[in-house]
Amino acid sequence: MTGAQKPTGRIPGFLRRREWLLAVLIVIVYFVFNSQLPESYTVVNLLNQSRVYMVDVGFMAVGMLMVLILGDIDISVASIAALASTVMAVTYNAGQGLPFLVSVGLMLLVGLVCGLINGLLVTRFHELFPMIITLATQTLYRGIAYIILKDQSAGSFPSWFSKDLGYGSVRILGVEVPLMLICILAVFPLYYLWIHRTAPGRRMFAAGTNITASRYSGVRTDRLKMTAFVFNGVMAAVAGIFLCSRTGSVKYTIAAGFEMQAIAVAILGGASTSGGRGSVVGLLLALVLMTALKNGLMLLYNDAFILNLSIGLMLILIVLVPNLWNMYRSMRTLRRQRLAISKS
Amino acid sequence: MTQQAHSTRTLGRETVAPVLQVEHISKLFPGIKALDDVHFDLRPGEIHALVGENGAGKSTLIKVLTGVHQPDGGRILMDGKPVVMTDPLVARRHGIAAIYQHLAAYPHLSVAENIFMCNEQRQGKGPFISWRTTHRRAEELLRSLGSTISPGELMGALSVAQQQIAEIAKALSQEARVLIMDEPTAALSRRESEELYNIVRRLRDQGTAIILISHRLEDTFTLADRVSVLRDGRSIGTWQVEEVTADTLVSHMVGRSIDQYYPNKSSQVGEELLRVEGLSRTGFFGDISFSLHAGEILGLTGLVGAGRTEVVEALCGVTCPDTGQIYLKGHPVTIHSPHDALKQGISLLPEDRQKQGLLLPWSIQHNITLLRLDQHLKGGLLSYPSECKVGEEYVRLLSIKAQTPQEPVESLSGGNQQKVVIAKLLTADARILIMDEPTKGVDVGSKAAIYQIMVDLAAQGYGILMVSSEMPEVLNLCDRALVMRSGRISAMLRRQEFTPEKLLSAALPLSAERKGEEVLHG
Amino acid sequence: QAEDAISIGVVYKQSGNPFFEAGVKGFEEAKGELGFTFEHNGPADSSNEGQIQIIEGYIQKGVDAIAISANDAAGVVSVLQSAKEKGIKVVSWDSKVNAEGRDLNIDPSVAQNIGRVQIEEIAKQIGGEGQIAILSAGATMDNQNTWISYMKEELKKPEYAKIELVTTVYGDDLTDKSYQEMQGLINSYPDLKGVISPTTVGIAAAATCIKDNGLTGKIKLTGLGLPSEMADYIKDGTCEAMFLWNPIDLGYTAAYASVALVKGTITGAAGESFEAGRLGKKEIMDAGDGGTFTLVGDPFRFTAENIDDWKDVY
Amino acid sequence: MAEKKQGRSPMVMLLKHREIGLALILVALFVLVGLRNPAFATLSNALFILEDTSIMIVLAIGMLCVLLVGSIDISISAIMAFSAMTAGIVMKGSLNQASVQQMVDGVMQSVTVRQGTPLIWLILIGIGVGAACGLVNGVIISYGKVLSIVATLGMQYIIYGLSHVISDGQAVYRKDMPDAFYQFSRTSLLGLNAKVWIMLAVFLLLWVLVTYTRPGRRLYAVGSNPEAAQMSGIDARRSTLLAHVIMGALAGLAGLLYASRDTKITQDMAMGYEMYVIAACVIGGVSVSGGSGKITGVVLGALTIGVINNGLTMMRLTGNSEFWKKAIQGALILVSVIMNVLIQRAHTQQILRRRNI
Ligand SMILES: Nc1ncnc2c1ncn2[C@@H]1O[C@H](COP(=O)(O)OP(=O)(O)OP(=O)(O)O)[C@@H](O)[C@H]1O
Ligand SMILES: Nc1ncnc2c1ncn2[C@@H]1O[C@H](COP(=O)(O)OP(=O)(O)OP(=O)(O)O)[C@@H](O)[C@H]1O
Ligand SMILES: [Mg+2]
Ligand SMILES: [Mg+2]
Repeated sequence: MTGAQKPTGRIPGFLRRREWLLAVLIVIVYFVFNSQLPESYTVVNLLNQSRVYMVDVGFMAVGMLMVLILGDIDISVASIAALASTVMAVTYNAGQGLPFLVSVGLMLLVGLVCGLINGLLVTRFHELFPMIITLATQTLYRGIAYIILKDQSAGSFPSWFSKDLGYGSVRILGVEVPLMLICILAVFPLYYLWIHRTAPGRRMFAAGTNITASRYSGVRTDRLKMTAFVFNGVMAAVAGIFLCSRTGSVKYTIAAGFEMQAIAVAILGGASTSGGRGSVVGLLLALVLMTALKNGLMLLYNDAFILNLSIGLMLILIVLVPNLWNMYRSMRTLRRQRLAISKS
Repeated sequence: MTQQAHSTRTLGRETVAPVLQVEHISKLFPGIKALDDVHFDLRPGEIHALVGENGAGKSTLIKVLTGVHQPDGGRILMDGKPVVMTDPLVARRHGIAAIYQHLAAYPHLSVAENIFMCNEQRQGKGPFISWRTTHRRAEELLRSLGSTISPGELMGALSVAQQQIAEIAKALSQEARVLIMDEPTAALSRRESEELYNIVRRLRDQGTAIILISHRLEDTFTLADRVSVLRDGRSIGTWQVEEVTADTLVSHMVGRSIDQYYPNKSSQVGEELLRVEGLSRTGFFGDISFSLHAGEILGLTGLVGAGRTEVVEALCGVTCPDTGQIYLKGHPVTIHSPHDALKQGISLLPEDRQKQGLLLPWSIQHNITLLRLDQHLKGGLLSYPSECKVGEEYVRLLSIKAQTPQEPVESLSGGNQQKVVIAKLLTADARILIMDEPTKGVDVGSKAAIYQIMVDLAAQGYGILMVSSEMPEVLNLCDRALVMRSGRISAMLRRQEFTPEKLLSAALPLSAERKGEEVLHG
Repeated sequence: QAEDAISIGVVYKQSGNPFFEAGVKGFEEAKGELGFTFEHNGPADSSNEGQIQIIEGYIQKGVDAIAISANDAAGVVSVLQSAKEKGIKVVSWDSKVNAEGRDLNIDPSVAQNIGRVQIEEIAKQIGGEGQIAILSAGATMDNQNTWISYMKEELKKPEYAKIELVTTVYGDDLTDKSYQEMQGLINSYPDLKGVISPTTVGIAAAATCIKDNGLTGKIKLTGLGLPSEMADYIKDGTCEAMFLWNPIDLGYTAAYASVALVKGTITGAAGESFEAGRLGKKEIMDAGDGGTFTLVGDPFRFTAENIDDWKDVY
Repeated sequence: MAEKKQGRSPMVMLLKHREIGLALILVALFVLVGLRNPAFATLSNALFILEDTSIMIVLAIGMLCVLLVGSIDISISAIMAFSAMTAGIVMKGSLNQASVQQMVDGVMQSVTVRQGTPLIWLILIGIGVGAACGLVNGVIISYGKVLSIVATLGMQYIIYGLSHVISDGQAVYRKDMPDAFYQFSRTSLLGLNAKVWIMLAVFLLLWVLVTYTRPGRRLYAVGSNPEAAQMSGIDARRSTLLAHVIMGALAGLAGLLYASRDTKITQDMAMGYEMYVIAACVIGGVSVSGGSGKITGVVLGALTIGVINNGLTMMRLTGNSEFWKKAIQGALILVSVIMNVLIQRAHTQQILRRRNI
């Protein structure tokens, strides 16, 4: 649908990049809610709430970003998280089974294997779209979790896991920062370097932009896809770890619907479902924005549907408004040039 | 416009009013003036060639004429009356049909439907499309072009050249008063070109006015009545074809003269680099055997759809051959992917630059460096300055017409895009270069530059396999030429045996050989 | 603490579910009598994670008590424990939270009774013999499974020897899936006499399906249903009688219990009791799972005679 | 190569039209489940499946249009809920938001008398609201140049939110529905249910549209190569808009059928349905990147999903465990799409071999 004449005129100044736009929005959202709720909506409270909104969906979005950059999509992540969590809970079996860390290792392995299966299907059947493949594996993986766990919930994790990791925090400069938040923040610098500064990262963007041309240029596209799907599976399992530590128990329905949240965050952060675009910094900022917005709405309106409605609006507007602005700009530039011609 | 443009040849056409006139046309793209006060006129029953360097603005002018782009100044007149081409359908209603430089095909639809898209064959006056009529008329059109393509075939299943033929059929189907062809022969071999020439001449004699854009000077000289030159978006002049020679035309286009078009190839043919034995792939080609030596330029020619592209793609690991063996310097190798091929020292310049060669939204320099990112690592991380340096270097070396190397390639003209692909290929540092139609859509000046590069590389001991449909290219550049006919090698000729007739007769299908001979001499 | 300064955060399974809208009416009623403030919310997708978000929001706001109908009895324990550490009282109502996460559970009715009355009803309707089936909600729902196990228990009694429970199917509390399952039952068991559906979504779908197949009166139906949804089917005889406790009373009791806990009149230990307004005194008993509970009342039987009184209430 | 017309052997026919392959998969599924449970492979059950699937077929046909232009719509379940809810509010005669109430009062007065609202009004309202939602989707996607997944994901949240706002969380039940609306999905004609007739009408209409009319063929053109479409003067934006409006209108219609069948309208009705519809299209051979897909394929794809769902219901009744169902469903969808690919590949191979090179 992108016409042949792509306007190259852009938003002026610092709002041009999605990252800056997000940063400005975060500040606006913060001050708006803070003025409404000066007591409960504070930086300290927000930091604390980041556990709820930023960590598990965040890890999924980290994995999803890579898949999106490659121009694919994976809607089975939440099911992978569920299956991995199930396997962990069942093998640990409230302390009766394997040692806890072994179970967690197994969990990561399950994430890896699920990702591998997705990757294999996607690379072996180029005719099929990842969306449809992962739609099927989504049902399949969660179905397996259902077979294993049936109607039970499993849990009773060691207390360091559900108390210290799930709800614990570290004092940094006099502020309580949740342990989980530190974990996910630690991932971002490395991820930034990988995606934006290394050769494989560059090739991922290439493959997402034009897979045929990239292949002709010696990019091993199948291998990249494989990497992305496996990484995504492992990240889903990691998200599962943090989610389990918060809920303290696992049911087969755990994390249902998280895939769409992860996709939404990645898109908000500048990724595109058509591939070749995405930003790690943008992703981080989008996570922060989501946290600030969702928490504020939750406190102010306390209504699930209003919350979703606002997220939906935000998602569309953040893409739509710059587009409209661009169109307006390039129209105006051309009109000015035309005017100059007709005068001369 | 020079006054002499209006002086005329004997037919008395000067009294004929032009069908189409373009006055003071300007077109801006953000940051660039693609057309600047251009004048142009077209009379009924003439073939008017439009020539110029890559990026001169030819395609842009065409798009302005057909309403794809809106001009920023000036006006268009048809039959002396000003018209506004608000969109391509308006242009079509005025009787203008066009074949664009970059394929405008619908790969998922049948050939017949492609031909009649927006010109649907309906049942009587009703709103419903009649598929029977559509297919029948498509078949007639294709046969008149000497093509055997079945109208029911999916467009996407055809090769680039076959699609080009379908595009031509599409333009012809509109029975337009003005027919515009932007590089119609770029992907065609001699034989298809001849068929096209015949049809174009017939249309001209029926009174159709034709604009022809081609980087093959021979097209201009064999077909055109008049020729107009564009340079940097400005009209340079219009001449009767008899009034100009190739050299003067080139100097009008480039602004300087080019003394040597085909460089002298003096390098010695050395050791064997590549040998192929019994390569075949079901349905595409069979039993292909040949060898390529250091310092050699080996031509691979044949008719459209003969399978040349398929062969080179199999060599480069894009597709997998079913049987056969490839030897590099005598050692058997297996190549599963283009990555393997590059590792083994084989690099490919693909046929379709837009789909296979370029990342259109990316900058020139990032396109060029993609092949060898490892050369731009500093401490494991990519170094931007290093990429810039290489970008600038190649923009200069190949005189790519761009403001900066950071410009996205999608805003470059067709020929300049081709140069970016070539630049990328040159970074590969592979001993074996396979080039599929390397000069497709490239202007004369740059063509000469590309030939020079090829010859220089050969002199440095590279082996070059060049797929080409342009006879002169093969005749003047190659040490040896392979000719393919429906998936098999039909002849291997040495330089001293080269004649156009031999090449053509090896390429033509056995039954059609006689007919082809007539075309050539008729 | 003054009653008008007490704030309660109400959490239910799903936003927009009429059953819980009715429950909220109970809180409204109690609020009118006691003067506390409350907020209510449930996730859009009936998920455990959504409930956690809501609870975290309440903790952040500093409510005094949380009254929750949990989607996953174990899944909210951790977060509720962290709430309790901050001095927030936790009452679970309708669907319990595991003992470690709550101070008190408000049970609509004794599970055993819920199971028993439905078997008694269906036995009466089909004349004491023939095939019956159960159309449940999710196979994972604690309360559903408890009731079903008590039903099976009940069926072992000699007076039900001629009744055969052929299968239990699950409609996941989705109307169309429940409908398909019901259609499957009809197609697969031509001799089916009766269906029990202990879920409001399931029983409505089953009624629709039975009526669509023209089997009204041929396949008997009972279970737990909302009067507003089932009024027409009860009147036309598709479902002669069904049961449900009163969600308004449930919310009402939960509100009184929360306030009592916050004020410290009770601690939630077995043997204590509190006043629950118009419902009188409520005893706190040991629930056998390590926690305590109190009962609201037995399920109410809705028939063609009384349905008009209730169909506009909830 | 063209010396001989392609032979018309049954094998070639089969491979040429992938729908036939799909039909075979369908029959195989039918027989397999039928062996386990004879009650499955009966005419009445087949009719039930057809009836039960017809809503999905209506949606899948709409989705075909959207996928053809290279777009996608994952807000359809929200549109279904919203348009049904709007119609429901008209039936009930009560809008729960006082502010909106005043705005709509005028309209309501003309169409509402509780049980008295004529069915045709309700249908028009449902389809109209659906089409309006589709229009908004289409405008955002084609004129705002927002990727369709992003736009419709956002719209999904928004529209569900709106149906919450207008209903204030209250559901609409049988007691609020006029009898005509209740009968809307239940009447039979010539032994076929009204839903099936409506589905057949939609099928016929859209079949003519996409095979025999210019706006219909342009959907293919735009999806196949948007740049080329623009160059030949097709307004890609208008085609995209058309596809989304069709999708919206059909989702509105489907929402009403769904509501009438379930005799209940909730704000979150049909959540998650869109994925099955997309799966039905893909199984039916529609390309998610646009430009290719046949309406017959889509119908068969939806039927395949219907048979899988119904088959699983019937399978379990003869002893399978409930817990296996979900996994089997996922696996079967996977197997169906992969089978389709393999058949397609075999077809290509066959054609290549016939070239004799
Ligand atoms: N859509 C566009 N946006 C921006 N610049 C453009 C666009 N299309 C063309 N240009 C620029 O306009 C100039 C003229 O391009 P045009 O395609 O008309 O050249 P051309 O004469 O057809 O060249 P060639 O022989 O290589 O096809 C070039 O400098 C090109 O970069
Ligand atoms: N015998 C045949 N029958 C039908 N189609 C054929 C046949 N041979 C080749 N083709 C088609 O032509 C294409 C092979 O042509 P290919 O592009 O390899 O040839 P080429 O000599 O490079 O021609 P071009 O000049 O078109 O690039 C294939 O994609 C195939 O679809
Ligand atoms: Mg051009
Ligand atoms: Mg070729």
